[in-house]
Amino acid sequence: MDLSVFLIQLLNSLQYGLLLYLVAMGLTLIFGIMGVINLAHGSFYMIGAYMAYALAPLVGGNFFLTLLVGLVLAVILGYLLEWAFFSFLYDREHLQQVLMTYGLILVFEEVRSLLVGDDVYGVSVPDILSGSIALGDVMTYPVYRLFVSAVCLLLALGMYLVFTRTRLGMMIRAGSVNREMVQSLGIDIKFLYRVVFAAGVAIAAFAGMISAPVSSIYPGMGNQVLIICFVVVVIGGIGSIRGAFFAALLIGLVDTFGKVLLPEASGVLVYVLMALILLWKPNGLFKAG
Amino acid sequence: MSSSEHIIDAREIHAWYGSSHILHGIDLQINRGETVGLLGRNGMGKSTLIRTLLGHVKQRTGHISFFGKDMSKARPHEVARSGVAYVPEGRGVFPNLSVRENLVMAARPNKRGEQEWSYERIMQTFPRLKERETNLGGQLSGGEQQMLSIGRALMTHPELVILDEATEGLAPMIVNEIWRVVGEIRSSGMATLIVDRNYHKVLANSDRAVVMQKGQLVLQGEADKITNDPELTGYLGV
Amino acid sequence: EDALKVGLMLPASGTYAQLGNAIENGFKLYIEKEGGKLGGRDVEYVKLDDESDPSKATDNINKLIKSDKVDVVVGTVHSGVAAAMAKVAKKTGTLMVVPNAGSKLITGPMCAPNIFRSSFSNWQPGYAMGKVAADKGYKKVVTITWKYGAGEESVGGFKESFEENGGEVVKEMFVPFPNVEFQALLTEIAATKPDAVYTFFAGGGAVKFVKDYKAAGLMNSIPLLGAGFLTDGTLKAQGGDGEGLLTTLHYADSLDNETDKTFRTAYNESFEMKPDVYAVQGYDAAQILSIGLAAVDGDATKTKEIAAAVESAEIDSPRGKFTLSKAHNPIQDIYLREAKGEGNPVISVAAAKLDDPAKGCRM
Amino acid sequence: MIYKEKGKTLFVGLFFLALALYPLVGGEYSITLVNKIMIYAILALSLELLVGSTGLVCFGQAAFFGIGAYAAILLSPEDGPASVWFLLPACVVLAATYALFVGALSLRTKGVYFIMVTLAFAQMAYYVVHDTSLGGGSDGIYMYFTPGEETWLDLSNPVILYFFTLLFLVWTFVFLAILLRSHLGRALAGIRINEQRMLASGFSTYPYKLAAFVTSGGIAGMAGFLFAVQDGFVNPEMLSWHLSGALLVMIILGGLGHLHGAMIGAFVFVFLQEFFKSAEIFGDFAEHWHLGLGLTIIISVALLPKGLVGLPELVQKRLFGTQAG
Amino acid sequence: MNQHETLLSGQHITQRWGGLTALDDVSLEIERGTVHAVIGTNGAGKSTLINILSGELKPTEGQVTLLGNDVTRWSQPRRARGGLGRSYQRNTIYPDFTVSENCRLAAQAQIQRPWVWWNNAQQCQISTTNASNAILQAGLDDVSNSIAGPLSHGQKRQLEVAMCLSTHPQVLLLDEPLAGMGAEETERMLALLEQLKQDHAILLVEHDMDAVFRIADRITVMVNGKVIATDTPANIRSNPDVQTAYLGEH
Ligand SMILES: Nc1ncnc2c1ncn2[C@@H]1O[C@H](COP(=O)(O)OP(=O)(O)OP(=O)(O)O)[C@@H](O)[C@H]1O
Ligand SMILES: Nc1ncnc2c1ncn2[C@@H]1O[C@H](COP(=O)(O)OP(=O)(O)OP(=O)(O)O)[C@@H](O)[C@H]1O
Ligand SMILES: [Mg+2]
Ligand SMILES: [Mg+2]
Repeated sequence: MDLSVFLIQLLNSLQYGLLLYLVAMGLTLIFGIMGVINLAHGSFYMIGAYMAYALAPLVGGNFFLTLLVGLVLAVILGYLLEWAFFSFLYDREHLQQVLMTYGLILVFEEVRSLLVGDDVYGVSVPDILSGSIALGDVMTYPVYRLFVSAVCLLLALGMYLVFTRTRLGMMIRAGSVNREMVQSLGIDIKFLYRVVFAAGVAIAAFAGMISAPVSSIYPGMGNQVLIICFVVVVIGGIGSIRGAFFAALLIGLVDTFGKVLLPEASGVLVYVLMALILLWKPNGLFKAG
Repeated sequence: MSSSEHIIDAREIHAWYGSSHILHGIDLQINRGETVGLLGRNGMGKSTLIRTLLGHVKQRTGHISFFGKDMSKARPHEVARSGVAYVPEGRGVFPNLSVRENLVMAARPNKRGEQEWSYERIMQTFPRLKERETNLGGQLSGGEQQMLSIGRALMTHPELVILDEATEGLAPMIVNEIWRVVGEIRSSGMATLIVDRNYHKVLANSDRAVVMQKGQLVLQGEADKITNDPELTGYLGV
Repeated sequence: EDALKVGLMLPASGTYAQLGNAIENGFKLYIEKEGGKLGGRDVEYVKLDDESDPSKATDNINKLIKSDKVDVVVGTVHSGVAAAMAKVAKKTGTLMVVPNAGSKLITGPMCAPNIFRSSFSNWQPGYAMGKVAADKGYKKVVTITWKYGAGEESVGGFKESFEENGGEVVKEMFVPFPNVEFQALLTEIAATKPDAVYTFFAGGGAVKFVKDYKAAGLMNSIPLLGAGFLTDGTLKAQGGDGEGLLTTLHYADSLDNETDKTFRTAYNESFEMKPDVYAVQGYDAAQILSIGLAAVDGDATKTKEIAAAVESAEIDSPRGKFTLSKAHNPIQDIYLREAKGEGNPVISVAAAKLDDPAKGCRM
Repeated sequence: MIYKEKGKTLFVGLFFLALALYPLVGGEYSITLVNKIMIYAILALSLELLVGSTGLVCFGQAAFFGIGAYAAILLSPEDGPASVWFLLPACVVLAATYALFVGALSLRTKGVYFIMVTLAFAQMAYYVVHDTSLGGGSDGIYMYFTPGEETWLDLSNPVILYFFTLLFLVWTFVFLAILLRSHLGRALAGIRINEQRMLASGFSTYPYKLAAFVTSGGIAGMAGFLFAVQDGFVNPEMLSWHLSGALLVMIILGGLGHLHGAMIGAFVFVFLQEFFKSAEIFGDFAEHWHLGLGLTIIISVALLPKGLVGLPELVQKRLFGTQAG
Repeated sequence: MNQHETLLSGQHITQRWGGLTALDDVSLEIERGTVHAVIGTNGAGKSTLINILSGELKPTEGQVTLLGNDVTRWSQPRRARGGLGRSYQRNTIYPDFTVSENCRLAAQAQIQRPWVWWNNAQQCQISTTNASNAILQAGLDDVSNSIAGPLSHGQKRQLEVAMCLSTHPQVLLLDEPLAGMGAEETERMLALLEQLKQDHAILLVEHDMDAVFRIADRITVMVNGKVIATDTPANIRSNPDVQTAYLGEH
């Protein structure tokens, strides 16, 4: 592998890692911080992608407007979901959430099938971002992918700051360990968590929308990203936003170079990586914080 | 039904944990600026009473009003917002937040917008915390956690502080310090409800005391009267 | 006489739901054309969602055969599920038609007198494309596909004929199924600079691969060849990126034979959409059954006679006429097509009357 | 308390009796279906030992199941039936061996990390059978002859296989029930609730957990053997996380911490699937059977905090009431 | 039996966490027949010391000797089986079990036979007897069949000690056993300690000075990870350093 190819592969892994982080970010909130084992995360991602497809004609095909409308809808969806399905689960055995979110996956898939059908769809890249830049004489790189990476970086940074620097972040983290005490301090934990949940859903759906143009939209797409998102959150160390970020980049790296250098084992590499990391550091790469 | 002189006016409080009936019709009033001691042996329902008043115990009946407002159905954060701070038994420090974060996360000025208990003042009051400022709550020793919990309560600038076994596990000097702080709180006009196993100290530092037995109030009155009540030692098992 | 029960074991949920739907439509279209009868008996359907889950396949087909007591099973899309079905059908002797799954197992080691395939074998389009690629003068080709049976068999077919005709497959790349992150391998392709790339992807993966290939700027420098599923039912979602792609398949748009024309109009009328290759496969599945059952007056248990009738018949499919091999796989023309708009019009016949090697079939 | 215990024993006894009598009334297909459910029930019991009793949430149980099943096929000769007496123990031992390996490593981690490490090892096993020629690749492999064919224990006969499976289901249940009352079982329960305290009391908890893990893996391997024998066909999806997840769903649905909960969960889960899939009841809407299943699961979480085993208690409460509140 | 043999000793124990030295070269010996109290400011490192002695923590430096064996490398359970029992500052009971089962399970640690999977553990003679003795000693006999979770705080503290006793330890490390107990329970606990010390060695970490001075035979005072004095109660009480650092105007 000569240097220029190596550099391009590095770029590929970075970009893939960032995309992974974007998708896993909502899970970091709902699972990593709220402690809700959310199997339906992939469904939120799927819902986002289908919204990018289905909303576009309704808002006149403007991609950015679609994003905005979709985001608002996702927040509402998340808010309602938390109210209807999760608000009474916090006091219960954690595994009950597994059951609940499993049920939700099934429902979401069918509702999607009833509303939009089972076809494969594509969403086109918005015009201003549709160009490509040449990487040497080897290949070109779509501007849109760079745009997605930039959005990921911004979101990651924003979320990190909110969590570590603001009182809101502190309250959320506090709520994840002792709900009663948080209430005793005058904080409406129910509302707080509803908002966090809604934010998690919105971020997942946003990830689905923004990555729709570079991926395709197909039934079952949500379940495919689910496990890898869990891997990201867990390798990084549960509750750690920074950890999830580096974990995503690491997976991007291993996956990308694995496919090229060790093609026979590329499917299993991510899991080997996870097993090794957790055996070495049983609490993930970064502790909470 | 209640004058707004009362911070808490609770009547006919019953509470249950599952199927066990813990509180059997309790009437309790706390006036503004008043310090009340709550005494009783282990398991008599002191903590349960507090948690019921604060709305943490869901299975409850009776009337509870705070500051003259009926809050029988209020949720815990509404009670807290109305001006009540709680230092629970077992401290309730957030282990995943730093000392600093534990203190500032819920800090708010009092109803008049003043902040008497600033972060700096807490640090002065508990110098030990100053040294451990950036440590996580979970890394603190038991006593350090207790200080943190009290500091955190004070920073919400309540009208009433409820201290449930606030001196448990503290070194004698710190205990003295805590009692000094209680005195300070008392003189600043905040009301306090104190549960502590050292009943001498409680009585010495309260205006009034109530004694619980098996979920009922069996004795109440001025602190010095109670101190001399012959039945007291019987109720406390000493 | 009571009705003939046909078990339709097709995917109704998951990735392949759309395919299952098309197959069912095609099948029913033919039966309706025949007045709702097969071999003189009224047809009654029993439907079952196979979920494309092989671990449930045995239970599902058992349910059809033993509980619902179907006379015939039709299914399915997923190769693993179809293989499990074939295993049971072979054991119980139930008449079965496979309307899609191209696994070599079905007309190979698991072949049986009572099992037929109305579609293709994975090997066939690949083999046809190998010759095309060699004829175009490509010397070095890279292949890329999912690491699973269908992909490997397709690539295997391509490699076989491409190398027979003097080319060389310089690199075989695999992506774990159903992973759709291709960027690393596209870079590797760009660095290898082959004369062309042969690929097998379907559904969501096909859409994503074509889009990524185009975005990586490779579409103009390195021609992309593929098995037909790359551009069948996916062109719209690819949003124009698939324009001009060359693929091989046993069906194409604008075939212009009479059967195809009537089939297309009828399909359009009944279902208000354009038929695709899966619909054709469903249609022909019904046709095969019709021929076989006509010879035995609808007695589906007489599998020997049915087999004899089908083997000697020429099936008048929308794809053109074809016959069935000894192993019961279609001996058919494989077309070279070029993607235009949302269709795949035919350019030429890439391989005429191509038979599958049917390795391992002892019948 | 005692009344409750007796009710439970009675229920389980009647349940097994019903299963034993079922072949008298059930048709051929429904016998094979019930047989398959019993296999899942065995598998659910094996997982219950880990999750409900020891507090180890294993997200890779399908791997042991799959290894048992693959072993059954790979170890069967192509030219004649294998001996049950050789094949079954071999499958159990192989699955247990893999469990020993996985457990030895993954038990170093805790909580969610443990969940994910077990998933990782299961995925490794999955990719080995999926991506190598060892197990026939993605399309799977099949068995040429059913073990025991032409002996008195002819497992290709559905009724014999049914009773064979039932025997193992009863055995697994009784074995686990006894085990959970024993020193080992109590120690596992202690570990579930408070491992730190167990260590301080003098229990080296690691070997205990490992023992539970290996036992569970072995039982899952046994279920795998039964599955392979029944279907004669296995494929990599048997090892996928979807199955591991579904198993978790079964035992949670049934009610964690109760052996009979795991069994009820398995039966109800499969029954619900069949019910919502049934075209006779739902007509064309049966295609959207996931919807019904999903909604039922959601409703049951909402109404049954303790799973299905909590149902009688809940009904009792509703009917007779307990206290004001 | 030598009345004053040393059962447990720690030598030169140091524990650092990053920049913080929680224990700085601490040595102490605990003898049979004595209650050895460790007192000290909050955060002085008392619980850390217990954690190290009991094997829950590996010290940065230092050695631990139990009944004449160097146990520095022994795991916590091994030390526990070797005769070391501890209680925690925070409750670590099994809330779902009854009080007696809590203790029985702890007692079971001494006779582990995990491979005997067919016997009902609750009918195990030895562990039930040990457990009921411990329950009696700790004064929990009237609640022995109640579920432990809903007990009051004080009762849970008693249970914590009872569980420790159930394992039949020779050395007891008690981390604030009196915390949260009422006057009556405190009396009972002190009487219990008095009785236990006949044939046990007890290390008692406690902030209740009245109790400590009543019962302790030796007292070690720690401040910020260092031992500032080890002596008899009378001498400690009059030690000016201890007065200023810990006791205040007690
Ligand atoms: N979560 C609970 N569930 C059931 N019962 C409980 C629960 N918490 C407390 N109890 C019961 O309620 C009664 C009163 O307990 P409470 O904690 O209020 O007592 P207390 O007076 O605060 O005692 P202490 O001085 O030990 O803290 C006790 O008998 C206890 O067993
Ligand atoms: N895991 C840890 N990481 C960092 N610092 C720690 C950790 N555990 C304890 N410490 C610190 O070590 C010091 C000693 O703690 P320890 O719990 O031993 O105190 P203690 O003497 O038991 O106090 P108390 O009487 O309040 O219980 C404290 O300052 C504490 O903050
Ligand atoms: Mg209390
Ligand atoms: Mg301590």
